[in-house]
Amino acid sequence: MLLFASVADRAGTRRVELPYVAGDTVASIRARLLERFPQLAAAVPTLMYAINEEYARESDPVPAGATLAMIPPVSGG
Amino acid sequence: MLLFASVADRAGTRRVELPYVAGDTVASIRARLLERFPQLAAAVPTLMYAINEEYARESDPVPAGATLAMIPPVSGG
Amino acid sequence: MLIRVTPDELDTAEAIQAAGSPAAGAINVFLGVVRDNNLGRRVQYLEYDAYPSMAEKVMRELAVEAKERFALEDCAVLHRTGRLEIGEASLLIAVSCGHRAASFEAGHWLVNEIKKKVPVWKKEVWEDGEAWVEGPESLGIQQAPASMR
Amino acid sequence: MLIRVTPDELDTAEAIQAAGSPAAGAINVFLGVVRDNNLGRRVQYLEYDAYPSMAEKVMRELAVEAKERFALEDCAVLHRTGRLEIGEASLLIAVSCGHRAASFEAGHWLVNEIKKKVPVWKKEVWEDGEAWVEGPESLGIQQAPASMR
Repeated sequence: MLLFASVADRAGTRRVELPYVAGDTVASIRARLLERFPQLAAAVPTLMYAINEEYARESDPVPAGATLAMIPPVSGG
Repeated sequence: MLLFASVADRAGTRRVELPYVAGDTVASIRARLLERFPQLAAAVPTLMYAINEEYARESDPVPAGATLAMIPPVSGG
Repeated sequence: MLIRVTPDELDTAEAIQAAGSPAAGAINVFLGVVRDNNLGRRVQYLEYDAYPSMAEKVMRELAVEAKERFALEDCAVLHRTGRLEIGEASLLIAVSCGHRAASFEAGHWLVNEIKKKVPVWKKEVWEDGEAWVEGPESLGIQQAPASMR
Repeated sequence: MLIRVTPDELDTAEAIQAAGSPAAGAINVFLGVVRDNNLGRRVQYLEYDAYPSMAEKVMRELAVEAKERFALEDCAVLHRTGRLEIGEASLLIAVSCGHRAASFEAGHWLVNEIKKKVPVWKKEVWEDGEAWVEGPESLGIQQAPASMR
């Protein structure tokens, strides 16, 4: 799983390896992430998600081998 | 007097020396120009004028030594 | 503020540099470039005539007005004269300001005003003739094909 | 079409070249540049983070949509990452089209969409602290002054 910007800073890492199992969704994997990094809980309400570089919903299934990314509110430009 | 673009082409020159006298206006000097270059008559309805690089009206007086310019519809950019 | 009428190629980097400012968050650059067609005719090249000293004066007045009206940090307005080939820039405007929306508005306003007020004229040259464009969108006064003159 | 997320300085001439076309009469270029202040605070420099592969994907999708929507001839969208000093360009957009009005509209639409959708983040660094900007105009999550960490 990829973390960026403020979320990466709070977690102290930009990359987390979490095994995905059949039936996992963005939300279920996020729950496991928060067990390891409870300090990310405050960021959850503003997060968006991407599966394989495509914006995704919390309820979307995450296929095995997919790249999941936590996307804080963007501020490019 | 300065001529540009289509007006200069029709007159065959970009610069005409015409003596200005006290009381001369843009219109009176233009009348003398047309005596020398009757082929410019067709352009008159679309012309604008400048006295010393400032847009001017037909009725404006032209001071001695001033530079008068005939300005066809502009098409820069 | 950089204002120039010149027969030389317009330098975008120079204009951006001139228009820049530490307080600027947005720079908008507009290039008017020579298109290979106009109103359905193939254009070979353009020839620009100008009243350079007055053109610079009017460009400066418009730049000053734009700076005031859109709270610009700075701006640059350059117009080229002489023969221009397809793809070359005839007009170059660069404006800088704090935020992006005003940079787009200022650039657009400046092009429109320049096209209305600055004493510059373009002649279109086609394969079979040429014409001065009179007014921003007209086909101009058609002249006889070059081959017949 | 040129799409790129890069730590290197953005090259305006390259973008204009890439966006150009013989049928283009107007090229609009937008530069987002690092401003020395934001919401009343002095900014020393910015640090941009990105999800580069996804950012390029989203930028390309937006460029394709802009090309269609505004009948662009071509366009270029580049975003820089890493540390950027005051006056340096973080975002560079160049669009070309037949006429000027659409070039301004397309450029403006693209900046707005990019700021909403492209996974890129800026951190503002001040004399006495720093913050990730979350969302386009927010002050971000304030962190303790650097001297206290």
